[in-house]
Amino acid sequence: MDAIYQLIHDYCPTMPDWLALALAILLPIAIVMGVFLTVFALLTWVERKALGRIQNRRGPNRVGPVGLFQPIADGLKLLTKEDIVPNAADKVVHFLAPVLVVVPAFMVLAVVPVAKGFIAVDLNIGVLFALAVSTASVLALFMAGWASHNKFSLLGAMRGVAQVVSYEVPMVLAAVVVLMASGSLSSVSIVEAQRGLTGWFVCKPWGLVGFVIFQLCAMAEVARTPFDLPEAESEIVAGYHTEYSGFKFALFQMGEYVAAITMGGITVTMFLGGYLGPGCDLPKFGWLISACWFFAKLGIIVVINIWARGTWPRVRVDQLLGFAWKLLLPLSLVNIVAMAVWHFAPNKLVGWVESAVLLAVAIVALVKINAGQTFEKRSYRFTS
Amino acid sequence: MNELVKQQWLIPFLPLVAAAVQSLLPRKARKLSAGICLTAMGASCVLALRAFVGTLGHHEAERAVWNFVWFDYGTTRLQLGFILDPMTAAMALMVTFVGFWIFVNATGYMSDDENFTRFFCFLSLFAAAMLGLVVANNLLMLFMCWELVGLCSYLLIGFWYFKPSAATAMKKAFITTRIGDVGFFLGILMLSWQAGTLNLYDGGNGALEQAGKLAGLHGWFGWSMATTIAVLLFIGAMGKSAQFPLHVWLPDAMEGPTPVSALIHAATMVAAGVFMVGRMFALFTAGGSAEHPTFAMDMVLWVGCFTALFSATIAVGQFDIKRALAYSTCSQLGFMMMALGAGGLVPGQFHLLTHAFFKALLFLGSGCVIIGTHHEQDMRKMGGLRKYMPITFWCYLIGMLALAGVPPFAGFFSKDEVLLVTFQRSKVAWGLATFAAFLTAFYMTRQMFMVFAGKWRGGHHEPHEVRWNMWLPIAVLSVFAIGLGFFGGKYEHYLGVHEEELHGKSLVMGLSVAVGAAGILLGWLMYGRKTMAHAEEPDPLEVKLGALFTCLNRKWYVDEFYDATIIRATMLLGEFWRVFDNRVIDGILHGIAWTAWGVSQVVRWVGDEFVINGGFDAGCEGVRLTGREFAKLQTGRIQGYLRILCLGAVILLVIWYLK
Amino acid sequence: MSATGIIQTQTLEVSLGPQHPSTHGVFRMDVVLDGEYVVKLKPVMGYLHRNHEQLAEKMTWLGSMPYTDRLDYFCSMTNNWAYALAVEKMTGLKVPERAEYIRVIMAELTRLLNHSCAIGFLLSDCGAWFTPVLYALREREWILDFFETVSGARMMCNYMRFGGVRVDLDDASLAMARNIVARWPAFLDEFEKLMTENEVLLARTQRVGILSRNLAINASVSGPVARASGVEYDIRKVDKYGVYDRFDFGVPVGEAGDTFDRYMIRILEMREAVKILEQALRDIPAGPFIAPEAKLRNFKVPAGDGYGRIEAPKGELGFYLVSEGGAKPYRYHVRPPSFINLTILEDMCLGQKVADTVIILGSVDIVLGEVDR
Amino acid sequence: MAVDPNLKSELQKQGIFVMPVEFLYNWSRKSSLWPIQFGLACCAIEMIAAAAARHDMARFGAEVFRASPRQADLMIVSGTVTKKMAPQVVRLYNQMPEPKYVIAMGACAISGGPFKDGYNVLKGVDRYIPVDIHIPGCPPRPEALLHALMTLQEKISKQHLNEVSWYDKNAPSEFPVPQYGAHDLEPPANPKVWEPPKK
Amino acid sequence: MSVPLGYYLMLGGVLFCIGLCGALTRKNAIAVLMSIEIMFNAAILNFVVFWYYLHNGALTGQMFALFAIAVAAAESAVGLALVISVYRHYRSVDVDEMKALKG
Amino acid sequence: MNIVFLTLSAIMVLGAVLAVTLRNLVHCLLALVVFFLGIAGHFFLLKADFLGAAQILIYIGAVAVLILFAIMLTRNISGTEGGRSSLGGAWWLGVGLASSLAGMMCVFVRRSELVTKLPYGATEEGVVKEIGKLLVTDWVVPLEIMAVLLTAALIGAVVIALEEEKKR
Repeated sequence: MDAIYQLIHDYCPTMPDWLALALAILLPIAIVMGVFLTVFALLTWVERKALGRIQNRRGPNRVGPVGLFQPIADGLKLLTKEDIVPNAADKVVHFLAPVLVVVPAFMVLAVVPVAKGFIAVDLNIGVLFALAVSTASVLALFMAGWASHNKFSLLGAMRGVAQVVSYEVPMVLAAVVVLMASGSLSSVSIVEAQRGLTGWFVCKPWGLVGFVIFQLCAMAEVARTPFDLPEAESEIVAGYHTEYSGFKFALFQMGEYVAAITMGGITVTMFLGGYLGPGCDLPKFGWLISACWFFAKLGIIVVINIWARGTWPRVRVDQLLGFAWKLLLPLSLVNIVAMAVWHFAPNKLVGWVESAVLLAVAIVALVKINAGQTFEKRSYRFTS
Repeated sequence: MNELVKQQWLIPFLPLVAAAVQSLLPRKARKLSAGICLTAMGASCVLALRAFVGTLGHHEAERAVWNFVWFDYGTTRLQLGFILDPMTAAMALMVTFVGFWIFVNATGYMSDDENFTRFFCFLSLFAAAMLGLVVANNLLMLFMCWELVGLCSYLLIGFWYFKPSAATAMKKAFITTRIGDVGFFLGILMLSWQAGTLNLYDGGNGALEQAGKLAGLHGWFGWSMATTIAVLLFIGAMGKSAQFPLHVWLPDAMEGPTPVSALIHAATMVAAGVFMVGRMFALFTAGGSAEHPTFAMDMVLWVGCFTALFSATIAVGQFDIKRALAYSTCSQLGFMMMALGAGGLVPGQFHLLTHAFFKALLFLGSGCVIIGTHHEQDMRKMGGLRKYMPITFWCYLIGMLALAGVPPFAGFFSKDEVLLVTFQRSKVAWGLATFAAFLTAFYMTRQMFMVFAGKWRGGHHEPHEVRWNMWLPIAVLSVFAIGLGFFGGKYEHYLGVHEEELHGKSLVMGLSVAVGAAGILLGWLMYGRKTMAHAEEPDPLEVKLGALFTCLNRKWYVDEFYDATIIRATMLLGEFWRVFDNRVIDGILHGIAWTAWGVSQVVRWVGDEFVINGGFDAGCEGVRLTGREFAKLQTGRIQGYLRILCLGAVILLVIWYLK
Repeated sequence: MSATGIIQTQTLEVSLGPQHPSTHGVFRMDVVLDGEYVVKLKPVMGYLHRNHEQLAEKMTWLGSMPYTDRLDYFCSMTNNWAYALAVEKMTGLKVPERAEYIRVIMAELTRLLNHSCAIGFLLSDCGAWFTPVLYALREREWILDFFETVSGARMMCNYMRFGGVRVDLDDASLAMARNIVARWPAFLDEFEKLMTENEVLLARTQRVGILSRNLAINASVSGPVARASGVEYDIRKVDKYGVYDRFDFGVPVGEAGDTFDRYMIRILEMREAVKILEQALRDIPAGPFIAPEAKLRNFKVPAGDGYGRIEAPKGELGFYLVSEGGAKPYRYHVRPPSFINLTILEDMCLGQKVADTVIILGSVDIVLGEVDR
Repeated sequence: MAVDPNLKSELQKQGIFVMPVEFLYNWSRKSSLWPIQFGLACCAIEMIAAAAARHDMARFGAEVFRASPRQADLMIVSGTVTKKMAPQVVRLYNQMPEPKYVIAMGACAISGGPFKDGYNVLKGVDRYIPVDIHIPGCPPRPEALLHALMTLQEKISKQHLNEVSWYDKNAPSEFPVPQYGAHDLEPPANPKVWEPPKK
Repeated sequence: MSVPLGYYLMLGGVLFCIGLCGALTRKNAIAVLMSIEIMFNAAILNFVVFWYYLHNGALTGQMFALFAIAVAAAESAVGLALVISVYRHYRSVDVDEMKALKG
Repeated sequence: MNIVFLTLSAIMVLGAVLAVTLRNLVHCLLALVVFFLGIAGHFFLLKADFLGAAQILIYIGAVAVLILFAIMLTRNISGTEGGRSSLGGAWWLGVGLASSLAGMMCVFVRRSELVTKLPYGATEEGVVKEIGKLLVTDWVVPLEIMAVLLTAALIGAVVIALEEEKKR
């Protein structure tokens, strides 16, 4: 922020101070938002294309080159659609809910370091802020479901609330590991703590486990398949946004996708070294290269999301919650212990082995405990 | 050593954690529960051993303390602290070691109890409390642990609370020790008041380090302040260590499971009193000298002496195997107190240690016997167990010989020292104690013969040897019951107390050996030559002593005496107040009412009915209405109360504002 | 008392359908939910009641044949066959051997088609975002191409005739069929890799919607649903109609009777169907494809009644016909497997979660055209 | 506001383009036709087939089948509409937000098809709701559906902002939902969208 | 920031009293609980305010606020559990109806 | 005076007032959330970032959701209080008392010498780290007690809520 302020000051000394300050504050936000909105639009296209690939189809290809303008068409269409508010609905809440879905998703963006030296606000509680704000989406979700006065919406909202609240816990615990390793809550410091050839936290046993937990929780938090119960089509029509049409629905979609992206951004920041990568420290184009690295990593996360969506059925609600409480939560607690073991180990190798063994044992044990009651091998007889 | 003291807290902490974990375990987790407790206790034992080793190298009476502020409010700060000195180290080691083996034994003894985990929870808590008491460098912490010990004993004695006798016993133990605790608490308060601190040692500012100063102040009854406090503290010790007249709870405490008895009687609770007196020894002796001991010392001496003899006589007449042992414990505690009262800190503490080992051995042995004979406790219905339970027999024999003071077992050395130091102080006390020692040898011999000799009198169920987890502890403990006595000389050195050369050593030693031998001989003569043939046969001693034996068997009627005096008096007082309340107070009220009624009758009859009556009616109506209105406040509705609260706040603020 | 047994809550009445993504058409379930648990379920049918039986009674015998196509619109071939079988029984027409072989080929191809789509939809109900359906439909297109080549229509083939089939199979179409059969196992392997090895699917389907053997028998459930519950009942084996006694194939039978078993039974039945098809395509004899005495015009059926049944992909499909000797049936009744199988829906769903009812319904594999007729 | 062609060309000469707005509007609607996930009978299977690998409606941006009518633009009435189902169909149509389109797929949806004689079969869904495209066939092939879709796109791209019904205050926003009367559905048809053929 | 301390204190007081008002007047137990949350928050705000104005350097005020937040969370959990439990008894969450001491 | 302060405070007071006056409980809850957000905003203003985030996380993420579930579990889904008044009998008394208390408080604040007090130089950096350190050093005992309290509250809440089931 200071740098931009300085820049404005240098290039345009006549500009009044308050304007320069406002610009210095607003400019990064505008850029980040613009970038991520583009990414959002791209993501919907990528998702439809990728799903098409997975399903042996071609996907949209009539609108613009290889269907690239599809998101624009969708957006424009939704914008011009009639906005229906059901008679029984709670008008105010019904109106506020989609707005509240989008706002936290964008607020999280503020603390994602997109490139070297480029972050909207470098809060010293960055990660905590991100986690805190993303919880707020629960309420929006519930408001949407409740205000619609539709039973499917309500079911979806209740599911969503239970799901987000449950997954919040292992998610925060998984993030704790990173905070322990980097000794800071600031997202930039976390990225900077991951320098080095194997510096990315995902390259460490606890980091890998933390990454997986965090990624799963992030998917659940933003209700992506296989955790998309709040909007489970085959069960409760469209879940909490059943009664939303037009641009409000678009806002829901946007909130969901932007949340997915920002969650991916947080994941990248915390575990995948953020914008770090070869060449990110170059004096001139370092920021560009680092941005490329960041978005490349983000792309991987996003593709994983889509991939999961195309291939996995949805889990049931009790399995969903059981998974969080019975598997992820204990595992994330063990993971914290593993991190401590790593930290206090006399040398790197010992720490590696110890924490890896600890985690392996924990995973095997937990999977055994949980899977024992779920799967069984069946055999069938043939009569003739 | 200064580093070690900072880890002293771990010693009680581990069993405490174990207890906490136990409380969360499901009932079914028996193995896990036992495993956790044993691990915690074993770890504590290792820590205690380390502390002990740490104190070994030092030849002076060195102590390390570590005090810290618990919390402070205003100018007052409450401190807690830990101490590490030879006495603590030895005691902690004893408690953890003996406790560990008792735990092992308990896994066998309680193996078919459904509340296994609860039992181990309490047991761990008990051990933790006792260890906390041992390592405390602070009377406040000592008192907290002291009360916790009391609570645990309450819980454990009444572990089988569904038995009415156990329920009674648990209450009895709790209330009796509480009586002593009143004194103890008063002593603590006075100490805090006078010394300004409850820390025992604090680099010259501790309470014990101020004993000399306290001895110069005037207390109650013309005693010095130090003596007053010491006497009050000793009352607490009397309750906890079951000294006459507060000894009545101890034998009843046998209602608990046998490992609990072992723990209470050997390692923890009763030892607490003796240990506390030893710990506060500086306060007891302050202001006195060898020639003119303080009143506190005299009190300790004579209470101990009397208890030793008194309990020994009772023990002679008991048929319950555990009860006999319980009175034996009482008696031995008397010995310890006596030694302390005679100024012998080392003999008292040393006897405490050796006694812990062989008494734990005896109790666990009796537990084995009880299990082996299918929960039979009456010695008359035993007999001939030597054949059936050889391991238990041999261990028990060692314990018995140690208690009887037969050389070279541990009891001989410690008891000899006790007698020796008493001999220095008072020939009378020494004589009584020697007689008590004779009785000790006698009743133990009696017990041995009744239980192990002769043939099985218990009926159809043949007794059997117990499993390894029950006999292993007594085997281990018997090793110590043999060998520990040889460290007597070293122990004195270790404690760092240099006592002058005592005279009459050979006389006392010779006499005590002789007395022990005589006791055993008499026992053999009466019980060994011709063993009891069947359970209904009268006791040979009963034949000889007649009514006196009944008297002994009924414990000199102390309980009955208490029933007849104190309890009756309390009941009477209560009854009196009830009657007083009914008759006098109510009478006065009724009288007032009747008078008022009468007056009103007269007034109505005499006076102007309309004027007065009208006014009165209005007044009454007013009162009634007010009452009704106020009754509305008492609605049970929280919001109503909150409103009144708020109203009060507003009124207060207004008043303040106007002021 | 709540089904969850933990916190008592208000129940919620939800109407799933008639327009609902997972009701496979216009079917409605009035579900009473306690939280997520189903405490009451009432199936409401009739949204696709197209008066099939009534129309058939006004139609000539052969005139009803195209209508049978539209009963179970996945399996027009088997529907044709069952109807033809009933009429052949009444008239005593003898079907030539080649025609029987062609019928078996068509029926088993229909089985492949139906089962693959049924499983695909089942998994789509699990929330698998259409991917399995689209895989199934991709393969279905090949079979439909074959049907179209033979009969001229993709779905509503109207292919069977009393006493044989309408058009003969030429070598080119036989090669086409062989091609389909040859590639089917590979498709199945791919499908199983996507699905059977998917932990989420296992977790969703195992021990969900258990149908006991007794209830299955008592409710006269048939087809893969019954066999998944351990009922060894397959009309191909029991009646040995057509030329099924000449083929070597097994009938897979499950134990648990849950949704997973119903899924697996269909997979295994497809593998068996591939075996039958291989044998049939290998052994198909030359000869007439329709009985020479069969006539299409002025077709009359002697007075009396008859019941023809086959093992349709969904279960026992039967036609009960009563004739007065005229050109039209006096009574025309269909015993549709979907409808009968649907009767046990509530028993399977009670106490399950709402998400389960959806896949239980999917695993029963109904087609509303057949349910409502 | 009606902009007549003369005025438009006049404006264009002066550099003001009305066309692109309308073009964008139409373009966005036609390239993003989200059908409601709603199948009635046999034709529904062919509708799914049209979305499947070989035919792939997704190419036109129309594969986003929405389960909720609130989010759909296009209703494909795929199959026989019975009299029990007709109210639901109309209700669903009412629940869809404007602008909305209907494709009547298959003979049954157009006229009752082979089941026309049935007492329970509605003789054409266009009696109650305005149908944009009729596809004949029993059932129509997926290609026919794609053709219908493209025809609809053409139709959309020819619409003019000033003529479309949904900005017309007088145009009905909700169509009456038929109810079961004494003998049949009441009303038997919606006069606003259908008039009986003159005999 | 040039807001004097007094304004914050007044804000805290007013908020507290709004909460109090709710706690005094609402009939619904959940609403009462919500009002109590408002009172809690007003108090927590004051902790932070006093820390910011008076005790800068030491973090006692923040720590206290932190603990108060945690306690409030526990309080609301137990309180709502009680409300649910009470609701089962009375089929109502009206505080006026909860006046009998036994269930 | 600071505009941000005034705006935030106005929003908060509005939220609080709505939270205690609205009839529909769910609306109350939403107003309460606004109030919570305002408090968090004030925390940020007062440079207590960590507390602000914690406030959002705990109050909005947890407490509000908890209340939500309670509302859902205890009444009909719509959350309205039915036809009856949402206020208790002597509501005027409560309002009067509360407002007079508020008035008195303001009067006392005005009278005290704190009223014009301005802040010391604010520390911004490293507060989070400092809090973390303090939590595990000086404040470790309260922290532990808090942990025990939370556990106890959790178990207690579960037990209370499950109580009914046991009786059956």
